[in-house]
Amino acid sequence: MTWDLIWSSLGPILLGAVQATIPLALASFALGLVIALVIALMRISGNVLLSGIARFYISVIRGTPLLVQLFVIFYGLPNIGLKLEPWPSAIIALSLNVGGYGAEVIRAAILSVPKGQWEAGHMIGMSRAQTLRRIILPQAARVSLPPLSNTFISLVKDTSLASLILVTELFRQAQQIASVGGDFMVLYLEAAVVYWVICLVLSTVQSLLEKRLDRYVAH
Amino acid sequence: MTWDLIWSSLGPILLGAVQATIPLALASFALGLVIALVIALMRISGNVLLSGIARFYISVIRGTPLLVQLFVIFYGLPNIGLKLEPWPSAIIALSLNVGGYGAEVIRAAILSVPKGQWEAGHMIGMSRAQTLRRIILPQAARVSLPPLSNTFISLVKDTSLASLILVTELFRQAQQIASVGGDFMVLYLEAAVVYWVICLVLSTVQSLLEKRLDRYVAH
Amino acid sequence: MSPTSFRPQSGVFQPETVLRVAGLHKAFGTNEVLKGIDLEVPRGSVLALIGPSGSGKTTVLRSLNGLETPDGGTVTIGATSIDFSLGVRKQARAELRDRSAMVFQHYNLFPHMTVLQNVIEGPLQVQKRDRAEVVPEAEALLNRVGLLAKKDAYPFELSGGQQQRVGIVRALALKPQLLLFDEPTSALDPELVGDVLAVIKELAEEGWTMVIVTHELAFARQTADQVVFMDGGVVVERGPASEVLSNPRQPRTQQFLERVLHNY
Amino acid sequence: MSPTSFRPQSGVFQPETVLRVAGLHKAFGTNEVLKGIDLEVPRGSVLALIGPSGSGKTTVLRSLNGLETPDGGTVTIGATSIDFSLGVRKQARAELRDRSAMVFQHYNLFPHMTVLQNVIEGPLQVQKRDRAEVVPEAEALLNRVGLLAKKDAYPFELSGGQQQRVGIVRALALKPQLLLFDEPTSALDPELVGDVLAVIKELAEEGWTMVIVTHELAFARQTADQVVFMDGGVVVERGPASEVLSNPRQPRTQQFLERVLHNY
Amino acid sequence: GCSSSPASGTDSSLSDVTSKGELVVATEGTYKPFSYHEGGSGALTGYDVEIAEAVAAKLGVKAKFQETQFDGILAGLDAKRFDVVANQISINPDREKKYDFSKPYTVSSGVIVVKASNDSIKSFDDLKGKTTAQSLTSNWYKLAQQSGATVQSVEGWAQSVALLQQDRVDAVVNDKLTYLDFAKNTPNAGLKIAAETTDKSLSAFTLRKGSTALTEAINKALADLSADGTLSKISKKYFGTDVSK
Ligand SMILES: Nc1ncnc2c1ncn2[C@@H]1O[C@H](COP(=O)(O)OP(=O)(O)OP(=O)(O)O)[C@@H](O)[C@H]1O
Ligand SMILES: Nc1ncnc2c1ncn2[C@@H]1O[C@H](COP(=O)(O)OP(=O)(O)OP(=O)(O)O)[C@@H](O)[C@H]1O
Ligand SMILES: [Mg+2]
Ligand SMILES: [Mg+2]
Repeated sequence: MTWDLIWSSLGPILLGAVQATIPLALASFALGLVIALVIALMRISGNVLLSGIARFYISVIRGTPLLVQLFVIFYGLPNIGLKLEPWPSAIIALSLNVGGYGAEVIRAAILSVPKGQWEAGHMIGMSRAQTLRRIILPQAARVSLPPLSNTFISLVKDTSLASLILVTELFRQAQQIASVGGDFMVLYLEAAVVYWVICLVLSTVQSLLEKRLDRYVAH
Repeated sequence: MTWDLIWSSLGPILLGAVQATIPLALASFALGLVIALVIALMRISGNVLLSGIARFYISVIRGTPLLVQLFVIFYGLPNIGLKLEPWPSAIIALSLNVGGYGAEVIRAAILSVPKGQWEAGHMIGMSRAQTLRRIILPQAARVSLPPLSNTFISLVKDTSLASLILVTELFRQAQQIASVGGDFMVLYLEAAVVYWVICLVLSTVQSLLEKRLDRYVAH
Repeated sequence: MSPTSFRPQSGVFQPETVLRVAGLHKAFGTNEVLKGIDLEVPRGSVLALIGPSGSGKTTVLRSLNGLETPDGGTVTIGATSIDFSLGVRKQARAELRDRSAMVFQHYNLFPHMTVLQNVIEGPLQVQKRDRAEVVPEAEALLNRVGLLAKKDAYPFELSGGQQQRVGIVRALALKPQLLLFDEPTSALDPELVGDVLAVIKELAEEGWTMVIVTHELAFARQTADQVVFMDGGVVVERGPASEVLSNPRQPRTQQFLERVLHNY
Repeated sequence: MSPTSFRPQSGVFQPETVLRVAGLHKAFGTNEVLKGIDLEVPRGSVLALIGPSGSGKTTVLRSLNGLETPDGGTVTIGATSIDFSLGVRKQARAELRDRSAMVFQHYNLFPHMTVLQNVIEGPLQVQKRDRAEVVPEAEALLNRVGLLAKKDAYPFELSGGQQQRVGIVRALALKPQLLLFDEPTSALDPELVGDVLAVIKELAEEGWTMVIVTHELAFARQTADQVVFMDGGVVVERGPASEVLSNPRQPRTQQFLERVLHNY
Repeated sequence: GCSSSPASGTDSSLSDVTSKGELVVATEGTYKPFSYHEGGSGALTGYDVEIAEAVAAKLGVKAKFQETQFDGILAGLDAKRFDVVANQISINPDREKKYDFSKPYTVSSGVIVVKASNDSIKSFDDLKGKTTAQSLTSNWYKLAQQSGATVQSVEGWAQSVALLQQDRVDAVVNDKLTYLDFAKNTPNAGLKIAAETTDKSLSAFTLRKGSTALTEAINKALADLSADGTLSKISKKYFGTDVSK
């Protein structure tokens, strides 16, 4: 009977993964990386105001529960006239979140590139922006890959919170099926296995990428 | 009226923080660090079996939702005759979680200590264990401080899941109050501010600690 | 290949003095590191800058290359002159930088680029020159230092001596009026030093104008026209290489030379 | 302070030869790095090991100190002898390690300990000696190299030359029968080299038995009794220092010496 | 899982409760007016809570309440962490396969709640093509779905209201009692009842399969409480009418 349940629920759960969890994670991560880069650059810019804003942003994002961030964006913003649909709300909240965590990762990676690389860039006549783009960031990319892939793995699991704002993803599917008959233990375990498989795939991709980028730091 | 609500609910929310959130986080973190250290050492030990177990542990912990882990420990284990009280269950689940994330941090920190330090330890006649304890770990401590403090900050917010297994912490208090008047937006924001303040305090402690430990890596 | 590509750039305006430094001052916080440095390097001549650690040699070079902003004094390279006491426009510093090129102690090659990419990055991306012209030039220069076969290798695949020769080629490819070397061999294994010094010596013979910070006194004696000994942020002694190195007049110079030569 | 503390440890069993190496082999994977090395160092004598980069010098030293496990050959230090072809017990390697002490190229001081703590860590934690005895001894040694005033400083507060002198004291405090130096000055600024070499030279004069890997040929000529030139994992030439360094018989030795001396 | 299968051998469900002197009752604690905290942070109270207390008293034991979310409530029952659930659990055939139910203590109907300005929904048939919000606990899920609505699960009533007020869903299908309580406390919410079900929903104490003795004892207690007017009194306190039958 339990096996029947697992089998019959696998379809909806995988559907939730494919239709919501994975696209939500991918979209939020892509957008989040852009935010993270911008915030990281603001943070290391000499400008007191910009770096102050970046610090505040990072502190708020990391210091408050994602659940509340989702709630504020979805249920709170309409009070000031900004009504976003569930998917945009989820992507915004999740990517702001990735932006906060990722900014610190990227900042640390940029700072880990030896100062001599900046100087060599300037020496051949590059501006600060040019050196950053062509010399520093490619090297920082390799350094930040492992922590960023951790951020991504967390993100995959965090997408489950999007169910609170009406996105029916993997975990919500499991919950709905479970609430009918009360088989929460079975369905949560099943959902956990699906998350685990997704994360295993991600880890494998990470290792492959790391190997490809390895020349960037081998010196 | 909203201010009245905020004011009157602040007491219970802070009580939840002081009676549950903070002690839960502290206990789980302390225990989690021990687990993390053991797993990290297993992972870098030459032993294929030990490092295999460690890898599997880390993969499962990081690849599955904490909610499910809590669920399994509290609601699942009684099915095989192991019935734990809410607090022990919460501390076990959370510290296993810290153990998984922390293990990778500690492992990276150990590996970041220059190989020459191991050799200098051996040169003065120390065994592997002695070198690890007296030479490597003190230096790894400084390196792992920032990522571990991130783990701790995440942990503080993750304690909110303990409400699922009957621990009335900060967030649960906010939920209870919100359920009466329906003001969940206000109360969630209030809870978020409390989390944020806790995290700010933690970050400050981290900076102070970093300064104290800085001589360990300045060379 | 044509040896032309190895020759210094010839501009329209050719003063006899390529580099002139006057009254250069620089402090880091309260630490006054340069206390008025004067230098003059004629076209095609080599100046060796020697002195104890912390005496300010690197700071001088970095100031010439616009990596450091002095608090006062003037630097003239070719047609560009900057008076740092007037407050410096970014533009002026960039111009200074364009006229000189530096070879670093730790090579500082770009680890994510091949040898060839390292060399052509500046000419292509900064000087916006034509790829069809830049690549053959770069290959010719690499060939000249014996590294054409390594053009598609990454820096980590090279020995230190090879990396430093790439560093030199990267600087040459910019066709600067002035070449700066900051202890170019001190990070190398002793047997690899020779190859790099030989390349530098050849450059000197071909007429490049150079300032070299070095502890290789035998090399300085052979290659440099002029030796300047700095200590504590001032020039203590200067003169023809053979004179300063063989018959130093100042006691500080004598003491320094003795220590570096480890006379047991 | 008593100069005694600076003297080598005298055991009960005192053979004339402190170190004997016979047929030492070591491969990393398929890369055969040592192809049968024989060495013999009498008590109180100094052997200088020279050779090009990658020739296996460091691997020899590390094998003597138990940091590397050779595939074959025997190493005898004082009363301890290990035949590596028999497969090595951890115990035997630890014994070997206890009889020698090494000074590293990059010092490898413990950055989280003060100078004094660095020196007494081995005697206290490993040799389980009495603190009341160890500390004065350590202080005497530090005084000897001119660093007693720095005993409470952390390594990062010291110059490279000072750090390396602490590295030497750390090794001496272990009272080993054999001192090993792996290019002890090659990471130092040229003017700081002298101080460190002077300390090593004094140790030689006081009768310590030492093996020194170095590129400082002038120093080797003055200090070493015996010079061994290695290349490609074999001993190419050996003999009295002045002979090998001044009149090398093997072409490979001649070539190497030429390169290191950069004869322009 | 297997934990739901009836315990083989003797049924100790009642004797366990009497011997430890307490009836462990699981409830959400955030479900007004059935199970909530007085004033938000005061003592646990509510319709279900008081009835559970009365039943426990009849059994001669104390009621000990454990609060958690709906998923934890049922999983905890499986894990023998609770003896009984008092949280307006509606009886349905799926749940009856897995759990034992007492006699119902709440008889209520479902209502469609819409914004006061909404005139397009007047019956369940009108839900076709509309979006409704629905909490996981409730039994109206199927009804709305069968009427052709897209059903969104939400965590509780408060969010359902927010979704309605923000025009994010067209209707909420919920227990009538919940709505009435809400309307009493929040008269200006701008919501109204658009339709009511003809079917009644029956809520009861939920027990592990095989807790026959305890179920019977609770049934007897409920019958006694009904007879002596206690149920009716509690019901009137919360709803103004008797919803216990
Ligand atoms: N960025 C900086 N901030 C603060 N002080 C600096 C900085 N760069 C150099 N200094 C100080 O300036 C002084 C001169 O340094 P500089 O590197 O020019 O000496 P140097 O002659 O090149 O020495 P070395 O032979 O060790 O390279 C030193 O005391 C150094 O500590
Ligand atoms: N741990 C290791 N794994 C693999 N190969 C190694 C290892 N250590 C040394 N080798 C190789 O062994 C050879 C000898 O190295 P070794 O360090 O002994 O040379 P060396 O004479 O000390 O050179 P140098 O003057 O550069 O210090 C080199 O080819 C080196 O790449
Ligand atoms: Mg310098
Ligand atoms: Mg070596």
